[in-house]
Amino acid sequence: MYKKLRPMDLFLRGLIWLSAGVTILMTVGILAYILVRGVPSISWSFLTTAPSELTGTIGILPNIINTLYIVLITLLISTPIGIGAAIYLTEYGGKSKFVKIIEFTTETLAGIPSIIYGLFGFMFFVVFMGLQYSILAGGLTLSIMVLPTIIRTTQEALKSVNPLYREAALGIGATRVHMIRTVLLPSAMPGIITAIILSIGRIVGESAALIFTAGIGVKMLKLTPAGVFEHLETSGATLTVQLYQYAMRGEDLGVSFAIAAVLVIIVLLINFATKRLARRFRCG
Amino acid sequence: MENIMETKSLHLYYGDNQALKNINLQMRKNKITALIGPSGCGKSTYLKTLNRMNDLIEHVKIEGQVLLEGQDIYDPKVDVTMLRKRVGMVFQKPNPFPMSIYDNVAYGPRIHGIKKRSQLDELVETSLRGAALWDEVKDRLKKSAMGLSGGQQQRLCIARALAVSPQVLLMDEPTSALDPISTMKIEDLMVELKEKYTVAIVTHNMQQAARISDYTAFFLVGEMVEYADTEKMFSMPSDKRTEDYITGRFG
Amino acid sequence: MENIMETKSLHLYYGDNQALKNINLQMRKNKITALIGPSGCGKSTYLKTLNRMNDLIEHVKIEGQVLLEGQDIYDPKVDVTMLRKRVGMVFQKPNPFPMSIYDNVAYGPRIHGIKKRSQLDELVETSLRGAALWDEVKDRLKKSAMGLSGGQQQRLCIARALAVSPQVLLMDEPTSALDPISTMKIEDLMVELKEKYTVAIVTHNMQQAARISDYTAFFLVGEMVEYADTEKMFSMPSDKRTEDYITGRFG
Amino acid sequence: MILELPKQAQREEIYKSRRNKKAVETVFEIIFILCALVAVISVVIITAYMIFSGGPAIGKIGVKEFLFGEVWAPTAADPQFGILSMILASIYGTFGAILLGVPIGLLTSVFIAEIAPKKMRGALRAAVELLAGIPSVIYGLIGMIVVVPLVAKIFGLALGMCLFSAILILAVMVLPTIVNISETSLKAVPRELTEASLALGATQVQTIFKVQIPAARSGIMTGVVLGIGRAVGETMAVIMVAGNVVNRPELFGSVRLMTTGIVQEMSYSSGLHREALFAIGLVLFVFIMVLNLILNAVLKKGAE
Amino acid sequence: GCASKENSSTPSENSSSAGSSSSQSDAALSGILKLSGSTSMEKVAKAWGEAFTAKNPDVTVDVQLGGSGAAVTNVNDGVSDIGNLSRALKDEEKNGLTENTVALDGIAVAVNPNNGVEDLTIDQLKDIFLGNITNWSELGGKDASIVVVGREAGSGTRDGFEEIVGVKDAAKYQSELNETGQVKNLVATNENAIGYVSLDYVDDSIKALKVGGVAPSEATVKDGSYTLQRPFLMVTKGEGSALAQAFLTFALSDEGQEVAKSIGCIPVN
Ligand SMILES: Nc1ncnc2c1ncn2[C@@H]1O[C@H](COP(=O)(O)OP(=O)(O)OP(=O)(O)O)[C@@H](O)[C@H]1O
Ligand SMILES: Nc1ncnc2c1ncn2[C@@H]1O[C@H](COP(=O)(O)OP(=O)(O)OP(=O)(O)O)[C@@H](O)[C@H]1O
Ligand SMILES: [Mg+2]
Ligand SMILES: [Mg+2]
Ligand SMILES: O=P([O-])([O-])[O-]
Repeated sequence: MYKKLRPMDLFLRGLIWLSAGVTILMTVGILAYILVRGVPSISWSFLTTAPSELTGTIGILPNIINTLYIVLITLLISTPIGIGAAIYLTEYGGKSKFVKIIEFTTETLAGIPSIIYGLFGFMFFVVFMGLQYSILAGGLTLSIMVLPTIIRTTQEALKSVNPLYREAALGIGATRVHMIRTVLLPSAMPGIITAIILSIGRIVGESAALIFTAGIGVKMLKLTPAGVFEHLETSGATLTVQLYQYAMRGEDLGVSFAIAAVLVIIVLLINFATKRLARRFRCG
Repeated sequence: MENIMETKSLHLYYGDNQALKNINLQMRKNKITALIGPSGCGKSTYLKTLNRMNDLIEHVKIEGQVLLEGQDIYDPKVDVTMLRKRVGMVFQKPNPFPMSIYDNVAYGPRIHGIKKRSQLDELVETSLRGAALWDEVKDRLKKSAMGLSGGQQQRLCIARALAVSPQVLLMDEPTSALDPISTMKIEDLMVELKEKYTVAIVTHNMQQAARISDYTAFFLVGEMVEYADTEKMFSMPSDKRTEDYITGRFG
Repeated sequence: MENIMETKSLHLYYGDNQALKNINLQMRKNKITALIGPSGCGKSTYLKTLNRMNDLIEHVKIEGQVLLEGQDIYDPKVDVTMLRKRVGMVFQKPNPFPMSIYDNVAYGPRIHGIKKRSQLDELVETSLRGAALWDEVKDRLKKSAMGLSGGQQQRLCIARALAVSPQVLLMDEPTSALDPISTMKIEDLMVELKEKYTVAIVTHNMQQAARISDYTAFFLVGEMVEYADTEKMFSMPSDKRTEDYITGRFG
Repeated sequence: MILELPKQAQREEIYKSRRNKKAVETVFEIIFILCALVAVISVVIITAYMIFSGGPAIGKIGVKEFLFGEVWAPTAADPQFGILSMILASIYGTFGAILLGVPIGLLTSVFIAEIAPKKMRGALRAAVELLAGIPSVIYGLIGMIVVVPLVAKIFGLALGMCLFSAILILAVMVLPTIVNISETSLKAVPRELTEASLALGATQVQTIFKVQIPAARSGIMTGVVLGIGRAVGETMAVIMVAGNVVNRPELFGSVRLMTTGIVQEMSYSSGLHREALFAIGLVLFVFIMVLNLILNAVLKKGAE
Repeated sequence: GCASKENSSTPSENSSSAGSSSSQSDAALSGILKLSGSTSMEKVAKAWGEAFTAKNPDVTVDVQLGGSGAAVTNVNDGVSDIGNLSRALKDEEKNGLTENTVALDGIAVAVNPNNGVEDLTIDQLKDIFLGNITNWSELGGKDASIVVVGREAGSGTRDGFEEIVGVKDAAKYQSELNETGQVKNLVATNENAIGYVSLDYVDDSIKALKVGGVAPSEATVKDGSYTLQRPFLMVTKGEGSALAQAFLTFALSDEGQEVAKSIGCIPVN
């Protein structure tokens, strides 16, 4: 009954540790490399100016603004639609054929590579709708792209709302819409916010779909009422797209790494936020 | 004796599967009717047909009549939300909403159009008193209902149901999740409630049925085998199967 | 009478919560020992200490001794897998692996190094016969075990446990998920098994304990209140609490 | 105790249906349906666009010439549009990434789900999620600056931009998908199975490889299929490390995948050339759809 | 010359010739002007954009890339107002487009600064890009295989280079890149690479070879002795919008040409 050595066990255990080690070292390595090379190049003027050919300076403020713009447009469009669709799927659809079709198409949308969204967005929004390379075209394209994320995450959140709440509300005589508004959505809110944050992550990280739709402009936002809207019509590189531009040209790798560091920090924040929410979700 | 609810040759099918077979039952006003029977016999299903909670389930087919004070509740003209206001339900597992105690109780009245604060306050108090919970929670009405104990939550659910002043209160194993002390409190409560309400309760606990109910219906695989005065049912059941079940020979 | 397992002043804590208090119990060889008691009293916990399945749970602290044929199984030098081979376990819910019937039964022997086909074939057959399942499944050994009925699955789990030829077989409410006919088959089986094995069974069903066990231990909130010959326990329990429990006055 | 309830809350006729309440219900249901329809319409429009803008080109070029032609010379005087090399490069790249990523990913997920000390698991999961969240362009950047020169040095290549570099980058990128999904499905393996195995005297490692991984099979397959999807569709990271010349794929040669082929020439192409690029998109699209169907089949099988 | 910012400070005395609209309407100009196309022209286009916006604060000049081929497509599709080409229009492209030559440019043959080779003939270039010469030692360099990099198929630089060197559609590249800057980057970081970039991108990180003994510079491009050269074009659909016309007028004005020169381009005369 006493302990003995099992070589096969040890070997497999070793493989598992090795794989995990590779994954961890890689993650830490990538992170450290980017931060070490990037953070020193981040300066106040780097974050708060626009690049200029005339003076030869580089700044990423327009990219930050463009990123915010695209995040905002995308969410403004896709969040209400996504939540509405999720509500339909979980609360109204039942198991009908229509629901199956929608779920299948949502899966499909989720699986389409972003380059295809880029192609489609270019043909449909840029050329066909005449939006040209513009932040608006980029936002519209991404709205379709993040739709499945929002639908699915919201659906999960709605499904995980205690089914007893539904019965309880209906059992008292609440209408379905009332039940959704007063019980379902508040309970699902952390999940919905998670969906939104996940989408932000996706938008911030996107490049292929944006290069052909939102383009690579680096124009400063004009702080006039008209300018705020005009900005939608100009092309605009998000941070990620700009990173791609600089990296490919290799003119100043410090700039590429600085943007990469900014992006990594954003991703860290996003992950942190989702974690926090998920925790609240579980307790609530 | 007055009947408040009545089912006439009720058949219910989940898809192809018949869950209720020809149920004829008259529920007496201001009495407690207990539904007993082994698991899966259709007790919950029957209860749900009484306030149309089955409407939420797909592929349910219902035949026969369910009358509330003589009106057929499955009449297409019936407003389901009004029906459910009149026939309230308390579920097996306490299911308070994740909001404050006050809002839980006020939820129903608000739905049904009561907006005035003073009126709501009053309703919340009377309902909580009615559910024998007022003293325990009166100082924490604004606190989340999720912080209550299981027994308190269940009484809160009862208060919530009372707040819309139903005529009939359906309770599906309301004490199965509770400890003995909470159970006792809720049993006492039911007995009090019957002065103003009619109560139907599903229970697995024979002693409970015997203790609190006036009438008992025994269900078996979708059929109602016997329906009688509780005392009679437990002392001399007329059906062999009832006897077997009550004496614990199966189930 | 020979004791095969023995616990001496066993205390078990889940974190700060003491689940077992000073349990002293001698399990007789080739007998069936039943563990009864209300929910949460520590029956399952006790059973799991006997083959160290509690090791999987965090924050468990164990004091006292558990001896298997005189050896302390909590000795750090003990190889847990060998211990579990000697002290097998059958769980409340049938839990066959999602593989063929044959592979389920052959799982244990293969793990313990038996590779020869003929030997495995023989082991599978004897184990399935031992679990009174052979005739029902002999033509579908290669079919998935998931296609068996609940009762068959439970017997398969017993066969799977028998295939590693344990000395002691622990069963935690093995029939609670089963219909009466399957239950009867498994009860018969246990009685047969005790000729070759020592069996400990947790059950909620007093009748079952009375029917099949030789000795009965009654647990209450972590304590072993009474341990005696089954016949004696059910006819004249020496402790008031045992009597109350057996006669259904609480629980 | 007597309940005193306000008069307003007294009996009401159950027939008295409030019409506006019904109307509100209906209006909202319609709004929700419309929202749900957006997803369907998007897929329909995208599919239609892909087919209408890519289909004709395949017709003009000829299915065989297009899919199996090896010469891609879109702007030559006598243009040729054969994408076999790109298809093969995509397949090899994906296959390589899966070959590297799956074992490492699966074992890492085993580590996180079963082996790692409880306190470490949270950190590990966070690390993997971070890996999943890093924009692909950053992988491309790391690939360009670190991997490509390293590959060139180790294998003595003149130029490190090659299929192998692309595979390495893609493997890292599919890793989090595989780890996450495998870990979830490993955790979802019923505890009873694990207990059953341990109770029979199996060691933890035996239990992992003989019971838990097989039981989590369909989830792991899902991870692999999704990983394939990610690898096939990845563009920007690949374009930064693969060299992008249309060559018959060799491990250490410059290659152009389908995705990068589109990006490379999309913005300036016109006429048949542009249609041909859409046709590549269409091929990719069909590829993904087929994957999706496979995924659904896997999931359905898992559900049984 | 056009080689770098430092040595191109002589003020230009050229006057604009193509534009005709007057500058008094500048004050009224507003809106977004969209440019796209040549990556070689990115710097000059953006520089003009900045200078133009400085004069007309309500105008946004939005410069996209894509390569010279994209310029024609985008202008025809209405995606851009002005297309930038680093080559002449082909006959089939001329339909309905108005072209303006806004600057001249040399195509520099770029190698790594550590490369010992200084001078190549057009024939040697041809052999290199056709894959007939594959080792630097054949050209007097060290023994290392040549890494040939080029641009994608719609590039004006590639078009011009392949045309002049005579390797049209026959060049064998080891890497095809999308932008001038990418080629420069690769050559700057790979000791054995050879590629071609717009002259105004040449700086210390790469070395521009002499071609047939002539070093590329403003003077040699202007007098035609450096043969690897091409025009920078801006095209509009028809006449182009008023805004586009005003922009082109500005680009061709003395001020505009001065801007071009300041970032390393060769003004048109
Ligand atoms: N939503 C449903 N769809 C299909 N069949 C159902 C559904 N709900 C219940 N059933 C079936 O109808 C029968 C009666 O179920 P019901 O829930 O009424 O039993 P019950 O008497 O309440 O049992 P328990 O005591 O276990 O709660 C059972 O066979 C059950 O499987
Ligand atoms: N993993 C655990 N962590 C903490 N406490 C536990 C754990 N498992 C059981 N307990 C607690 O230990 C006590 C005994 O539990 P145990 O499962 O042994 O009861 P039982 O007699 O088997 O009850 P039942 O008849 O309901 O199965 C209970 O209070 C239970 O809540
Ligand atoms: Mg029930
Ligand atoms: Mg137990
Ligand atoms: O980008 P190009 O100037 O080479 O067309």
